[in-house]
Amino acid sequence: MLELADVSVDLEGERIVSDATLAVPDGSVTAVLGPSGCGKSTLLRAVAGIEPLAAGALRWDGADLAGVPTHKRGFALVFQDGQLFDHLTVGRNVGYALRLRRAPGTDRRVAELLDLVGLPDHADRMPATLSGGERQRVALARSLAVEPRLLLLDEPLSALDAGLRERLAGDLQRILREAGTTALLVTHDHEEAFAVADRIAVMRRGRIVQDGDLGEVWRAPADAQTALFLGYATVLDGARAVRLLAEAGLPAADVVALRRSALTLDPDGPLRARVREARATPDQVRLRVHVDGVGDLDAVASLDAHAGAGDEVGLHVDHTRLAVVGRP
Amino acid sequence: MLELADVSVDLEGERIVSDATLAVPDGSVTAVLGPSGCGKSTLLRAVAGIEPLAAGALRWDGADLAGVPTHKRGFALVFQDGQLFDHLTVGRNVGYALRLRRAPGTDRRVAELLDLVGLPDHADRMPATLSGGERQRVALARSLAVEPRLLLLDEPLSALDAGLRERLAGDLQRILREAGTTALLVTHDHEEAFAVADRIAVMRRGRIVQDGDLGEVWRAPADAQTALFLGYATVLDGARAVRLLAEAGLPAADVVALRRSALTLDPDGPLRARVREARATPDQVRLRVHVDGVGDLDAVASLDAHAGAGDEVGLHVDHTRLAVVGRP
Amino acid sequence: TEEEPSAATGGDAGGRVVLVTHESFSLPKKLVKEFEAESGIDLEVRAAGDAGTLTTKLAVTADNPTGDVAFGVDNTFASRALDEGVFATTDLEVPAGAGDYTVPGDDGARMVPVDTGNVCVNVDTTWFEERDLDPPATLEDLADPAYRDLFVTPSALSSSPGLAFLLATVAEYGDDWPSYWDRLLGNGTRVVDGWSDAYFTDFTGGGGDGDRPVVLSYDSSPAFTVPKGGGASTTAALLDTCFRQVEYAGVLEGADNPEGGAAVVEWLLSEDVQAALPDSMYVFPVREGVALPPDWEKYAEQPDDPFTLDPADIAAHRDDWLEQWRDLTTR
Amino acid sequence: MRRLLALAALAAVPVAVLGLFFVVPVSGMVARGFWPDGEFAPDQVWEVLTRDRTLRVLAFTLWSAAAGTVGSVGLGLPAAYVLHRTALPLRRGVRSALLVPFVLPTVVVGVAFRQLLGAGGPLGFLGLDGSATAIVLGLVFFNVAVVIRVVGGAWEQLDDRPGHAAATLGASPVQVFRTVTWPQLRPAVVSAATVVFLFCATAFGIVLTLGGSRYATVETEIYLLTVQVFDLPGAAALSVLQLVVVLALLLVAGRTRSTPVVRRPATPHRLRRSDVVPVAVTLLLLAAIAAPVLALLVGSLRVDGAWGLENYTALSTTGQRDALQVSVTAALLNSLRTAVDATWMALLTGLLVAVVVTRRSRSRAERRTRRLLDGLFMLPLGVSAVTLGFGFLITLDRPPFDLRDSPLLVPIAQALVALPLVVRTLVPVLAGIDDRQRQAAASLGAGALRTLATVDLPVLWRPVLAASGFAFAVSLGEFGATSFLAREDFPTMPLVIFRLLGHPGELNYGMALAASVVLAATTAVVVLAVERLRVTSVGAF
Ligand SMILES: Nc1ncnc2c1ncn2[C@@H]1O[C@H](COP(=O)(O)OP(=O)(O)OP(=O)(O)O)[C@@H](O)[C@H]1O
Ligand SMILES: Nc1ncnc2c1ncn2[C@@H]1O[C@H](COP(=O)(O)OP(=O)(O)OP(=O)(O)O)[C@@H](O)[C@H]1O
Ligand SMILES: Cc1ncc(C[n+]2csc(CCO)c2C)c(N)n1
Ligand SMILES: [Mg+2]
Ligand SMILES: [Mg+2]
Repeated sequence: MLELADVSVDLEGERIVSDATLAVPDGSVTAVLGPSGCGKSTLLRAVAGIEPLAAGALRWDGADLAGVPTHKRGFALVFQDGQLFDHLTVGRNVGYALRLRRAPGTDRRVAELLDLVGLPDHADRMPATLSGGERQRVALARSLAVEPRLLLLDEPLSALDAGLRERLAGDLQRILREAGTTALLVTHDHEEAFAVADRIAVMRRGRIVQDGDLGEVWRAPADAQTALFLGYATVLDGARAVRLLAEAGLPAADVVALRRSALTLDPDGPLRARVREARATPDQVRLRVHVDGVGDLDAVASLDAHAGAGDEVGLHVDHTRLAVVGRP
Repeated sequence: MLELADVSVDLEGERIVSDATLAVPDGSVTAVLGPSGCGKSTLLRAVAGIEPLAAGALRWDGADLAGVPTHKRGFALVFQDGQLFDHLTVGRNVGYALRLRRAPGTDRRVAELLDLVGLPDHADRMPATLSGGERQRVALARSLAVEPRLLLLDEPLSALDAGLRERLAGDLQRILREAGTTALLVTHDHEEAFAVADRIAVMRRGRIVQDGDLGEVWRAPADAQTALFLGYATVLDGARAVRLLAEAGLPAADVVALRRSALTLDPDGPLRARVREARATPDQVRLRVHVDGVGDLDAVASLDAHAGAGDEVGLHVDHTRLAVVGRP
Repeated sequence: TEEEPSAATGGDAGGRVVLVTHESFSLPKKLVKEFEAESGIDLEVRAAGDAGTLTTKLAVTADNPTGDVAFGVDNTFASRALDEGVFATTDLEVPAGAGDYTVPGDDGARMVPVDTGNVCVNVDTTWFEERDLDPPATLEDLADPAYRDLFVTPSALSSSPGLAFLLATVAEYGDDWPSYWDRLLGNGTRVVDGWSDAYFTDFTGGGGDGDRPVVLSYDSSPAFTVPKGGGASTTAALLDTCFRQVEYAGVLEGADNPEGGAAVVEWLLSEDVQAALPDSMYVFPVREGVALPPDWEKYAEQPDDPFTLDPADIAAHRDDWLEQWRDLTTR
Repeated sequence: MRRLLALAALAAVPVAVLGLFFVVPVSGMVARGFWPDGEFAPDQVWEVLTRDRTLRVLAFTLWSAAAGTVGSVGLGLPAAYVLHRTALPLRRGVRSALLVPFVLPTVVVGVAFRQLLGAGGPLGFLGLDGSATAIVLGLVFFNVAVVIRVVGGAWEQLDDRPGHAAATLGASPVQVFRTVTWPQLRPAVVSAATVVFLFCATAFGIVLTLGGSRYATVETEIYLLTVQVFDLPGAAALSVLQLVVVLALLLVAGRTRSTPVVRRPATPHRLRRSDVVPVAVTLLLLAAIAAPVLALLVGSLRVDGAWGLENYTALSTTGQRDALQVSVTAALLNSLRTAVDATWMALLTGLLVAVVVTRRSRSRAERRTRRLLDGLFMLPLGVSAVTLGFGFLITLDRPPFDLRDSPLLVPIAQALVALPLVVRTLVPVLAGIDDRQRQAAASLGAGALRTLATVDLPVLWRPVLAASGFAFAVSLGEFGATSFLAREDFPTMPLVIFRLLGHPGELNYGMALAASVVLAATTAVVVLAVERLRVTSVGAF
């Protein structure tokens, strides 16, 4: 188990990561989710032993990692931009760690891994001739070859298209689980987090503001900003929250976060609203509606609904798509 | 207007882009959408004049671009990995093109652009100290400064978190529209395409397999693979398609593509199915169901639905979330 | 590490002896072998740099010399060696005829003359014959407009023959030497860096494509310009323009093996070595009655009365002279 | 802490070598000047510095070195581009041929130059013989190869994508060069220019031969004061002056040198229309360098006014009237053997220095220490061979360092001279390796050595080969220190050539020319062979 205890990291004299405390249980896949520039990559680099800690401690199974150099930690890091070795073929990149330990059967293993990431014929290619997504996949395969005790992933799937991402996410989960590997993943993309992780930590401005099981965090974001970052479209508080919850027939709460799809057009819905704006997307119609006493909200309608600006409409509130914020 | 007429591009003797034909109307934002490694970046580089054409022609407003060097084309390219000038500060990177033409008011303009991409205090930073997403944003700002007649964007938003992406996409659309700039965007991510583009071209293995208005392509994918790539979960053909459409009360067609959310749990739905698997995600329950005569399909249910494996359920077919494939 | 003396076959010296000398030092291997066999001495030669470098080297290492005996300090540098206490006093006998060459005031007590040679102006006789001209003969002639643009000499600053020529003019003209040089330079004299430059590049008789038939060189040089088929040398030395150089040997103060060193000096003065000097080092023996090689007898004439200067004088004024000379030549 | 210890351990060997073979001897010699008779007498030293003449000498030194540097960089840059970025036919051969001037003994080059420029020579009409222009031309002739190698090596490794980015932003090729390529190239150019400046400022033979002794530089002045005049305080004063100037230069250079540039080698491109100017400059340069060498070649083939190979066949002898102790062929073997030793010494030390200097620093003090080390190893270039040579004699004279007679002294001295070139060739390349590559290797389980072997070395082996070619050539051609330290029975080629030129006799002269040609050809062939080596085992880990 990896533990971060009040970890702080400075770069060029500035505090980039502050007092991060986090536990990554064995066999779990934990995602650190945070906006661009919040310090995710820096945190990963500190765990890998590349950046020194300014304060706090890192522990693996209780043993302090201070003074353990990167290559002895047994943590493989997949860099955000791959960092392939440009002078080696794809195959030799993937087999790098295997050759370091003179493991037998390198070639077979490399072929397996390349298969896994969907690049079966690429073993003899040079990295400079790969596309962005292909590079990322090779980097992933290279790290998987290590069979590390902890896999550190910096946005490993963000350069991949949805189909590939979903497939790889599934494979990754399976592989990690089978090998009992623990993984720490950082990403700005909650889809990526959900696709792979079972635990989640939300990071903001160098601090970890919430962590827990995926669903737990999802259902009860610690604060309004977290909720917005997790993909909730609107956060209401005070009287507006009370009013909305009352209309939806739900118990009152101070702050409530709504996904865009929490409000759907429904002539029989309990909430009356006036449409301000409607925009069709390939999937659905996105509405901006005004509810008296609550204000402007997002809502959706099916593509065959005919709601135009100015119309009075009814809204259905899907209580599974809203979350009470700040309740522990 | 940019026209690609049977454009082919070779790299190291291999044909990477084959016979791509595409028109990018003035003032439009066209997205080339394709899986990782299909040749999108190569296509963009060819348009920019960095890679020579192996065959075909590129025309701007009817004039052939052959022999026009990159810097005279007036096309700005935002590279997939930013390609910032590491020896210049962020501010000087953004002001690069302005200084080249000795435009007055450079500083003010740079500040505006940095504001736009959400990095107002970063003008004096060196690129090496930026996070991945920050680099991408600086690259975007740098290209916008040129006010090019054509903006070429290589996955400009994929390193950004959802909030930022949506904001930037909106801003980008506004800026492009206001400046009357035409844009050609490549991405593997259909969300990114939808967020910014109004026209779309689907690319596969170096070929453009379909292009048209966003909604057009969406509603009528040219073939099964395109449909899958556009985010449709399942493609049915032959008897299975007929059966499903019949159940849904829709006119018959040879091939039909379904989004995951085309089938929703509804006790009164016309389609009877047996649940094979149910998995809760933060948003909804994802189901895998079996429909006699059709086979296994994806479906969704609200989080408060109680459907377990083995249950017999009814399904509602949302005809706005399915598309007939291959119909011109 | 000290080496065991090899079984001595004669004399009381033996052991290892290090001879410090300059890069022009050279003697037939056979002679060296014989000497080693006879004396039981293991002779090690360390040769580097020119005479000036050698002298400086000996001077800076006077308290901890790098060898036992030195050869090659010449009369232009002799005072420096003596002033710095480089050499030890020995009671070696100066060979017959060498008395003329000792350093005044030392008289062979520390520095024993070994060889002598002269730096003389040389002319390309063929060149003059072809033009039906009489070659110059004296220093004064070189400043004569009849010989305009014909003379090339190496620099006194960077070349030892160049310095010797300057000293010759000092010896001839005394304090008036600068005005002579004025005239010389006014007459189109070319000053180049080194002897090889002057002789091979600028001199018409040196084998290169030079354009100057008068060059500063040595009295022995004509022996090298005898055509392949034989016949007379194509060049000649002007014997009234010569400055005498003498090379000395001596046992170093603080030597590990002074006896061995003394034996080496004695050997350098021996008839065999003296006879080998012309062919090996292009210099004349100091010892009387030593036969010269046939070519030398024929073509390498020695001046009877070359210019000389007291080494102490040289040491005292060299700095001044060179500075003045430089001011004259670099105007 | 551990990192710092490891750093110190790595730096220990080169620092010890530099200390023992450079700092101690030079300070010993300088101390001699300050304490002439065992008593501190700085006034004598001061007096020299206030002389008019000293100022003039210093001014000429700086002027000629600056002119030589500007010339070398101006001509070297286009040639570096053409020879390292474009697919010019035969470019490898040309690259190694350009090293030839570097090994030619200055005396020989002087002779060749003067044959060209002299009154009777083909270029005599220019009236350059003995002029300052001739000196500057000579300096450029010798040093343009330094610029081509150091800058070309770095240019070869430059990523061309930032240039593409600039072009899409509207930058013309010239603007791309000015705003993108140049900043990336600048560290290498500054590196090269520093070395060239030091070479020029300490040039000895070439100033004397081509300047007809009319011009003096600090270096010739030190020689004069030490050997001719025996004015040790004066020489010490100038040595200190020289060191101060060099240090100032290094300080300035160090400031402009450090822009980290991430490298990604691009393949050479076919010649384009826009390459006309650089190609023309390169060809002109080639012609200019070939001319004196051809003059030598022609001279070596002339015997008694006719063509013949006698000068070459005579190389197995000891010359006319036994001018030499050993035959020229034996000397060639000596040279090669010494050069091999000097090369590995210089490479090993240079690699250590380059690695130490380019590792990522975590604090300002650490960074400053590394910079200091970087500059320190440039110093040997800025000190006169005379000072160093005599310094050896008076300081390395007692056990355990009684090294005055050691046969290792010559290769060590040569390695010391070559070291700055090696360091300057390697540092810009090593500094350009993205540190995250090393971090990636570490996170895959590679220790420090493995990282070095698998990340740095593969990028480095080309520059290492280039540097070894350099070191080899320097060693083959080194004259100053070697003439001082070489043992008489083991002379190297330049010594033998010098000696042949010191003896009258047409055959000796012809042999000197022939030996120079052989030396030049040997260098070109060896350097070409070295650069052709494919170190697959390293590159392919
Ligand atoms: N060397 C550095 N010196 C100073 N600040 C730095 C340095 N490197 C990174 N930063 C800053 O630290 C912050 C965190 O950077 P980091 O790379 O960890 O972000 P991130 O969360 O990974 O972002 P992204 O999702 O965009 O990759 C950023 O604001 C960045 O500008
Ligand atoms: N220099 C090259 N030589 C040979 N093949 C190359 C070269 N560069 C790229 N390729 C190949 O061309 C194909 C297209 O590459 P490109 O970079 O255009 O893909 P892409 O569509 O942008 O992918 P991604 O979304 O992953 O960035 C890839 O399969 C890649 O491996
Ligand atoms: C003007 C000038 N003269 C000679 C050389 C040749 N050279 C080859 S190696 C080396 C270092 C010291 O021996 C030098 C100086 C040069 N490059 N520049
Ligand atoms: Mg990051
Ligand atoms: Mg791409």
